[in-house]
Amino acid sequence: MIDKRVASADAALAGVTDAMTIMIGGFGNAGMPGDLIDALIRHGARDLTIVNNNAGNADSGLALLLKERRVRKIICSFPRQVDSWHFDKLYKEGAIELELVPQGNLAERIRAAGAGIGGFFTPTGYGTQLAEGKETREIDGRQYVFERPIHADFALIKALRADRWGNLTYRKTARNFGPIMASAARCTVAQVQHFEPLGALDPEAVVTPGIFVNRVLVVRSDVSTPAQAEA
Amino acid sequence: MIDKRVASADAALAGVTDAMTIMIGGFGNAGMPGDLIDALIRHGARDLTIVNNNAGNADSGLALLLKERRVRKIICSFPRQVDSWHFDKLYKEGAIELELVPQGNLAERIRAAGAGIGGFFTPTGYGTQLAEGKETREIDGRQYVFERPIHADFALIKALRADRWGNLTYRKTARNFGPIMASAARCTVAQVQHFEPLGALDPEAVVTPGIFVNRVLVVRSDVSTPAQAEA
Amino acid sequence: MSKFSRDEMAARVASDFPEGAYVNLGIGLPTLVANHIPRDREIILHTENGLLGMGPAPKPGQEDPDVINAGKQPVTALPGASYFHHADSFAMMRGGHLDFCVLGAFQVSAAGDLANWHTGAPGAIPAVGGAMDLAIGARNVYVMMEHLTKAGESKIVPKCTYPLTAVGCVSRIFTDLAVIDVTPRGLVVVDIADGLSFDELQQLTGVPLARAANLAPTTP
Amino acid sequence: MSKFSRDEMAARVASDFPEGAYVNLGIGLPTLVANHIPRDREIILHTENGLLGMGPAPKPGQEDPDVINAGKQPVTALPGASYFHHADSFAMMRGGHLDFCVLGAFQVSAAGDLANWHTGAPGAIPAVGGAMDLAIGARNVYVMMEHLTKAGESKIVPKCTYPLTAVGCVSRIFTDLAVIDVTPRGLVVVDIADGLSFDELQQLTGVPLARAANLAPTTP
Repeated sequence: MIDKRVASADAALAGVTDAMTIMIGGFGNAGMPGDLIDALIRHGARDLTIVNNNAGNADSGLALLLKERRVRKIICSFPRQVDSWHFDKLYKEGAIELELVPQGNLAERIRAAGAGIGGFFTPTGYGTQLAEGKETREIDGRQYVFERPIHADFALIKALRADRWGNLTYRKTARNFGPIMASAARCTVAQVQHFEPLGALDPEAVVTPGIFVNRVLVVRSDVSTPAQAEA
Repeated sequence: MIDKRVASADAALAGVTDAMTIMIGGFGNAGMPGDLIDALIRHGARDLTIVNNNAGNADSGLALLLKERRVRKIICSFPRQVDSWHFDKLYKEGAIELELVPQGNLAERIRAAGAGIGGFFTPTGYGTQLAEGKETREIDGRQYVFERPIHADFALIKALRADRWGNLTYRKTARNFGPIMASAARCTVAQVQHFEPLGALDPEAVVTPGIFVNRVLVVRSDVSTPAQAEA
Repeated sequence: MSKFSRDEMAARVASDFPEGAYVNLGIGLPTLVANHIPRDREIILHTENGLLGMGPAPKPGQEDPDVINAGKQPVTALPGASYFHHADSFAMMRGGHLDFCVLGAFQVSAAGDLANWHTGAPGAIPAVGGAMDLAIGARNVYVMMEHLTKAGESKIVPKCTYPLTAVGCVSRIFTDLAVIDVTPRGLVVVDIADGLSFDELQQLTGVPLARAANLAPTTP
Repeated sequence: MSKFSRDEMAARVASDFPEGAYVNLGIGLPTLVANHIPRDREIILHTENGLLGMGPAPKPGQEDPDVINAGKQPVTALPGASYFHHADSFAMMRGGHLDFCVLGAFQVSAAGDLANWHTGAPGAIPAVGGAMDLAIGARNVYVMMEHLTKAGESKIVPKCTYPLTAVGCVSRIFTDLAVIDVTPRGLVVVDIADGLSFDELQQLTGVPLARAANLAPTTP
């Protein structure tokens, strides 16, 4: 019987090795898979390439992974925040590589990887620093930039509910990068708050079909989403 | 107050003119917007380019539009069926142009139009007749074909429920091309079975946000989906 | 001369939105616009982190950490709202489905080029977020900004000296001194602060301006 | 010599699927495979018109016109199923997320080229559907077909003469006479019908074959 649950956050990361590309879901704290990031810090893998919208906040999660100097390169749209001091320090030291990608191109490149698209022409970024050195093309009178897919070895995401096939639903704007990252990685691990019997999720409302999910970690006491805020 | 409902199928097609490109949802009969197609037949527009997965079945809907010789060109993946006799006849007479597109490229080209993508490289069709004359490119050791978006003037689709903002949910595999066609047309008209008060649709389960829908036609007695089959 | 206040600028922007418009309000000054949408008009707000039908800030104590806007501030969802993932959200933007976006700016050029994401200062950490996607995506790109820098220089310039966000994307500029359309024939002033003359405005602005036909005569 | 029956072919295909495999069964002969999935294994079936977790045909009278497969036949949805739109469904295929697809064929070449969509006959109306997407998308592309045409010619050919569906995509061929792997070193026979010798199989096949190390010795 298929059951994608894993026993622990550490077991969820089996197979992670140095120098891998790892996608981490979330937009700020919404949708950030805190337990899986903590496990990644414990795991010890280094020389990682991380794909996330941001570059860590304050002194937890992704920011700590950066602080531990385990990240060689970060691919993101918005690293600079009031509380991104760990990234800021590494960046100013030249101790981390930054690939800055407009947020929509970041999302579309991740989606392209999951959808088997070899590359695409986007109008976003044309004529800007972020398109320097990239192929451009005029199509029907509009200028576009060629962008490539971003594949990952692992995707670590957070969802609200899962069943044993790995079908997922999300919670409000915490959905953000989860569904597309799930499709773009060789191994996708979802941290969820609720585990449901097979058939309990409405097939019309499943957001990420289980085909995109390899492992499910059930984390009932998720502090980042207070119980009273659940819907 | 926003209310995207229209009073009749004929009103739903206001603005349709000759020589337009019109997307019609459905995979066979599932998701086919029968009332809107009938209105298009009554409307009289001709020289149309139709985008649909098929090329009409038996003696109703799209098949009748073809029979009336109102379609100059059809863009589809699977025209030949046991009951596609109206298309077959026109095709053999040379009275209709066929652009045959692999089904996944058809879907992705429609999605690209809705997403503002200028074109993309797909592995599907490489090395086949259907890629003849098209640009190809090797990317990371794999061969791809360049495909362009398909935009439409109108999209006629069928959904299950709508609210006055035009938010839509679909019914089972009748979802098929509806959501992507809704995004790819200048004017999208959805034929639905149920009209719901604003807020009645679960925001987590809305499949097509109202931003993609211009007009809603409520058709309560939809014979193609018997009441006992509703979920 | 009486400059437009920030609230007056926001109200002027909001008055441009027709009933049923889909609008994205950028971070900073543009968020003020939400407070000025006419009560008799239904305007649907988009936030690029995956929500259409965004409502106002929640009451204190009612914040939900999973309902935030692009600035990561707590917001609410109205009846009729929908949630979607990032690729779908940016497809809405890039695909031209938003009627308006309102953005802040460092500079706008006479051709409508926008610079609003990066000062380009040595050592500054760049961050772009969704600015470039909004700038190329919305049908009407509105800019809200002070007319002049703190040093008194025009932020409307012949050519942007800051790094570009997008080329030729701005349709209308709302400043504390004027409302200016970007047109194929150049910049056209459609409104002007009370007590400021067209000539005075022109003197403060680094680019030639034209008068709109319906521009009210102002005190000299 | 006792040829593999259609059910035997289907059972042989199904026995290759490990627990938890995601599988798409093409129109025609491959649909038989669904009847032969071992009861102790959970296999999840995909149909490209937007359903993952497809179940068997409904009982007569229970058909739902909105629950159909790619061949437009009525099917059912199992507990755990999900529905999605066409772009998402073909992203699953193109993106390499399906473990197996099983397709019929007119011809397969020694290099694994597949021809299964069009005879190319003058006047024939072409129709491709999802065949090309399945052929390039699944991690393992299985072909089920008769070994020979009605005229007795090998359907395994040096080079396809029918229009191609995809280049070098086939991983394993199941015929009524043998099971053959497509490998970088050529075609390798892994199973053979009872009473048919390897040499006889080779004589019937238009392409050089090799024996797999574990190929059971057969009666001469």
